[in-house]
Amino acid sequence: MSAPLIVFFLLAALAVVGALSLILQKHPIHSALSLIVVMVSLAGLYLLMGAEFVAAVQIIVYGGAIMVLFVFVIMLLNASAEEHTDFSKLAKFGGLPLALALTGLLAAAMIHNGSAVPNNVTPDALASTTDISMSLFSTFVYPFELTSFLILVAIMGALVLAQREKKT
Amino acid sequence: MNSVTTFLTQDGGFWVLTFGKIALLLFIVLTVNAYLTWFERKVVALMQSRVGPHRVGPHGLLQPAADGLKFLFKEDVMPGGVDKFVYLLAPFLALTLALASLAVIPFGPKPLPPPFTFFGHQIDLWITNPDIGLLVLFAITALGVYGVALAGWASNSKYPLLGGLRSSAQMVSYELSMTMSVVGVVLMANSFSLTKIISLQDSSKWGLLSWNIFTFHGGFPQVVGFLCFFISAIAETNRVPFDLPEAESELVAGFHTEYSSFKFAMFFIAEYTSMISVSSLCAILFFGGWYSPIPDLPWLQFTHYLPSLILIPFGLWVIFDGVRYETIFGKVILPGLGTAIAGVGALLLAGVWIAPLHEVNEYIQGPFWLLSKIFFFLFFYVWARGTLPRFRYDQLMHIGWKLLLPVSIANVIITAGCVLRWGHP
Amino acid sequence: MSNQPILDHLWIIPLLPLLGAAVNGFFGLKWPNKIVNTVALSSTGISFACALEAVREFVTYVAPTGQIFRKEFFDWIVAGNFRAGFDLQMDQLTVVMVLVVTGVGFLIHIYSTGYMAHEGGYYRFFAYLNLFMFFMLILVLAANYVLLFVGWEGVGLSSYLLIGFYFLRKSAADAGKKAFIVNRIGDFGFMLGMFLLFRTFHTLDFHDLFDQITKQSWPHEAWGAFGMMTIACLLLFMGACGKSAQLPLYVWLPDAMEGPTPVSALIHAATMVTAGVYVVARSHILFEHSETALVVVATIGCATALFAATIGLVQTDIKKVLAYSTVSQLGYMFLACGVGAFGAGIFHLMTHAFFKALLFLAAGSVIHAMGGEQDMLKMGGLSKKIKVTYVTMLIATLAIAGAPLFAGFFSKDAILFSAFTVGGNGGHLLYAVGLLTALLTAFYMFRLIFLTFHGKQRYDEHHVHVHESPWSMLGPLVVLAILSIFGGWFALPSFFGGADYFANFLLPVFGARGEIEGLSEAAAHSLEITLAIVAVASATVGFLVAFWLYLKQPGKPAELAKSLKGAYTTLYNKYYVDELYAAAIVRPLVWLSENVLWKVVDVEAIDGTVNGIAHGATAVGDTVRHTQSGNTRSYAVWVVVGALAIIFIIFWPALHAFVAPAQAAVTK
Amino acid sequence: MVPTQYYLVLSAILFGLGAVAFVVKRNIITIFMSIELMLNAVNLAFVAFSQSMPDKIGGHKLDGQVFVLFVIVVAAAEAAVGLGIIILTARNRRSLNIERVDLLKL
Repeated sequence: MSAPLIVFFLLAALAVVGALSLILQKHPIHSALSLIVVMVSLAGLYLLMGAEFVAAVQIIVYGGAIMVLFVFVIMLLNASAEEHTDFSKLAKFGGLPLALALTGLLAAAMIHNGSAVPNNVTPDALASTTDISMSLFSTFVYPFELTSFLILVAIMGALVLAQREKKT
Repeated sequence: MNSVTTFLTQDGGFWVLTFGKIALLLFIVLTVNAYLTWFERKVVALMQSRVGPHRVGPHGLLQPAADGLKFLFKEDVMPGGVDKFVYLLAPFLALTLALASLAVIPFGPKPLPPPFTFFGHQIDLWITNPDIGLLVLFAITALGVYGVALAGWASNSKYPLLGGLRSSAQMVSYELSMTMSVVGVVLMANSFSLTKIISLQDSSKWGLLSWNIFTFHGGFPQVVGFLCFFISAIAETNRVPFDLPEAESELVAGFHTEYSSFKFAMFFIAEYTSMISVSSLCAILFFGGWYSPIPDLPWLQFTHYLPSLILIPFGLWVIFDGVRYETIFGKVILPGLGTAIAGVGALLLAGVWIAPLHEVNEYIQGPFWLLSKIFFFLFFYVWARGTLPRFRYDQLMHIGWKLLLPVSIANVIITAGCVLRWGHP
Repeated sequence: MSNQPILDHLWIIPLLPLLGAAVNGFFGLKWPNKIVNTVALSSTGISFACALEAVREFVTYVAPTGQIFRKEFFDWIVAGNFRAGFDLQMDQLTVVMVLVVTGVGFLIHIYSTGYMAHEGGYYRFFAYLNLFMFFMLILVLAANYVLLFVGWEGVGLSSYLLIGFYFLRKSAADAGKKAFIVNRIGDFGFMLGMFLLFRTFHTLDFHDLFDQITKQSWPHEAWGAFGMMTIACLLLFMGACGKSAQLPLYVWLPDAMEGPTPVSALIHAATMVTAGVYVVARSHILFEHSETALVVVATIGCATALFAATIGLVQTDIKKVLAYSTVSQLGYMFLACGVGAFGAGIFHLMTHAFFKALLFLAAGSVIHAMGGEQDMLKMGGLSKKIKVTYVTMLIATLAIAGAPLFAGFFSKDAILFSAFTVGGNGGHLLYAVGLLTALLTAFYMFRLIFLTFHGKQRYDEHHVHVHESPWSMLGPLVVLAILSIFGGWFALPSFFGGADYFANFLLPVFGARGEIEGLSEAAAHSLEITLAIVAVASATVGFLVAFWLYLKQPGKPAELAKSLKGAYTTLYNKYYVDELYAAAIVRPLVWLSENVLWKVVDVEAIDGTVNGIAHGATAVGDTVRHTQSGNTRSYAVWVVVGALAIIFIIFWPALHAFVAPAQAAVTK
Repeated sequence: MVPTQYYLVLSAILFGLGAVAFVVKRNIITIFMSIELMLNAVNLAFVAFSQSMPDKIGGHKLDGQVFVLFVIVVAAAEAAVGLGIIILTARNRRSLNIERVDLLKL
């Protein structure tokens, strides 16, 4: 059991635990915190794989922006622990087993077929930020521009949604 | 092999060394924090023509210690109906992240010279130096929001909640302009590695003209970038004039209203630590890090003895100031301390004739300059606090979104153009 | 190829009018007449100029090589080995047609600006007119039958639109429908003809098709008196009959006079109706290879000529007269084609385009002067009032009547000559009928002139104050008048034993006509002259009769009508053809569609099916609706189910292989 | 060093847990978070693949990581709009329970 493997299992366990507690926690804030844990451990995994840039971005954007937004909204709405309703029979009886089946199925498929994926030729070498930016601005420049446009639209949409309707 | 796996393949010696370094740094930083409070109070007092702390110890030098003790022994009140876990988590988060940001800051160029090694590991003047140091810093800063926000929420009280809301909004918005404003530097250095960024500002030929803030070499002077960065950094650290999260007049004490004793102290330390890291970041990114402002020309060699020229008079002053006291301070401690300081200065000065001492003197140049720059910016912080009034919240948001962000983006564009034209070889 | 810019971009010529149509049609509504004029006129005028330039280039660079210009611009339909491209071609025949279409079209556009000035739907009119130009040009420029058919249908459409221009008037709308339907019958035949050709020769491209035929490399079933070839030709000719108003499909043309007069001039006299002749001439190679077809064409043409002429004798509506004369002139052209004198046919087509357009425009001017009055019996003595119109119309009449040295004279003479020289009793019979028709033509045309312009005026001064038309209308009249005088002089030299320029010009297309058997060159020449004299004589007779009847004894015609009432009424009611058709075809169709198609097929079958489906859908929806609980979580579950299904499908074999060892372990 | 397969399995599990949360949770915000969780799982798979796929010149095929960046950006935009919507819903319906927001039917 080599050191990276140990670290992997630690982080993986952390992530899974975080995901579980996201489900099990009753209060949205706790769920948010556990999700942050998942994200941070994923960032750790990226580092372990050598995707340093992605790891940093994961923390900065997901951890530092998106989840902050979530926490912010939770605070703003002063959300309390969720009430336990079951209006939908289907969701009550079918939901959990089906979703678990999905999980199992996916995992099984991955376990069985995952070995088919080639392990990398240069063992966990660094994915240099330069190369990423190169392909981002050459091969994927149009998607990149599109995403910028998407963000613009999203900002405007958020503004429109968030403003209180005029009292006139 | 990427950085993580390199870490993992290190032997025990490395770990011991690293943890040793961490402990040392922690000790230093905490002490500095403590005396930063003293310094701040003194300076502000000076500006407001007061005396400031002067009871506890000479010039109130023991005041920090007293405060520390007070924090320790105060009753630890936990308000009712709070979310315990989060309530406890918040200060830890804040402090941890603040301290963690120091881990990637390089304090000197060269590792300790050969005799000083640790089980064959050379001893660098930094804890770690990843290629994406800057990104790591920003990542940590980004997470720093949670400390404040969660504290505000967990206190289950309206003032903290409002404070938390404000500060999280403020931090998130200023993080943007902060990040944008350093992109110029990154472009010029073509790297996220702090050491790389510093080493490209080598001032041995042109002096301070080769610092990022002034240089035209392979880029564009980052004056605008620096201003944006510093302003948003102040806002990011919730300091005056952007200290709305803890605006006494409106929110009592903001997000840490409900925190008492040591948990409060944690926030306090976190704030001052982040001040330090921000100041060192300013020094590193824009002011040539550990490079002296003076070109390294033969007839300017004497500037290498600046440290001793500062230390000796300071030591003498301590002695003469100390002997005034009737207490044990006057008798023993202060004179001794002064002699020690002066002696160190003298030894360094002796390097002119004694080779090894000269080596030492050369070696401390880097740290000396870096630390003095950091000190300058810390002083700037205090200065700002002493002079500026607090912004209104809407003004704050306007500055962040409508002034700093566009300006820093413009800076990025211009710098990118210059780099493209005269870019790095 | 840089020395023939327009020819390389032949598409410009049809495209311009289309642009004009689009612009006017889409934006014209709000625009003042001036702008609409500018657009319409400039588009047509420029395209006319382009046509001239193209013709110049063609004559200078292409014609000498004996080739035809042909260019494929883009593929339109490509299916298997069938290709119908947007291919345009230009040969001598096209040259004539293009010049006639654009030239006359341009003149009539100018005329219309004056004539339609006070009508509503001004922009609409010009949009339609330009649209027509576009399709007509496509028709004459097309290099294969399919594209030609596009133009063919297109002109039909625009003619329908223009006939029904005053769609508020029921008669106009009906006339439009009638024209459309009758044309459809013809087009049906035309399409069948195309399909037959394609089935037989596996191509509809003029060049390839005619190539095969001239090389005699065609399948055996095409041979014979009633082989593929003949049938195909007859079917094509059926289309031609529809378009060019020949027996028995001529009925729509007279009614088409409901449209504005410029339309009658452009579409129903000069250009569109001659499309049939053009098609026959274009596919002359087919016809030349099938005697039967030729005979049919000749007979029908001849019959139509006489038939329409007789009807024209007694009509009183000025435009109706012209319409019937158009029909009969078209008959002439087909007669020419039928006797294999395609050149002559096209020649007559051209001259006819000139003077018939002139006649219509002049008539229009008259109507304009009379303030919308069309009945000749309510006119008379106008010659003083509207001189220019009178003179031009007189010229046109002379031309059509075949007065010597006028355009019509040469063409008609050429046709009669070739009809005569085709030999055999058939030939002489055709000739005789043609001659008679010429006489009748002269008669009714002069009848028209006298009734309209001479004698004492039979209208009320106080209601209608006659006035000459504006120059925007008279200008075209004059130009056309000049053309109808000199337009025929291409053939002048041949009349004096020289070379027939026109025939020679068309020679590469139609090839030399076979030597007339048993006749030397000189003999043929003298014969031609004699025939010409005879023709002129007959025309003179017609003129004199008209003169005597309508100027000397104005009372006579009425008595005559009384004396031979049967004949008169028959003619006046156009042989009751419309009534016949109505009884024989229209009513049964209506009955069928009402009682069978509508009440049974439509209501029972189709509606039943549709409603049934609708009811079914409703029923299903009612049951399924309950899954739409509006509860997002249940939707989420549905999503999960979908994901499960997909993964199952994708990874099934993998899963199987995955669970197999586990089962083995369990069983062990 | 860690086989790629492990990462894939982990991402599968995380994705599945995200789906579970999506179905089980009733608080709109939490459901939204579970979506983010699924996105993260996918990102993990992306990075794992990109780090294990060799390209022509010995390095990695970085497309996967670029995709991750895109996913993150889209997630950010989505969060901005989605949370706006959530705020509105909470304002109008006085509840964050998704089962009380059931206008999504005939």
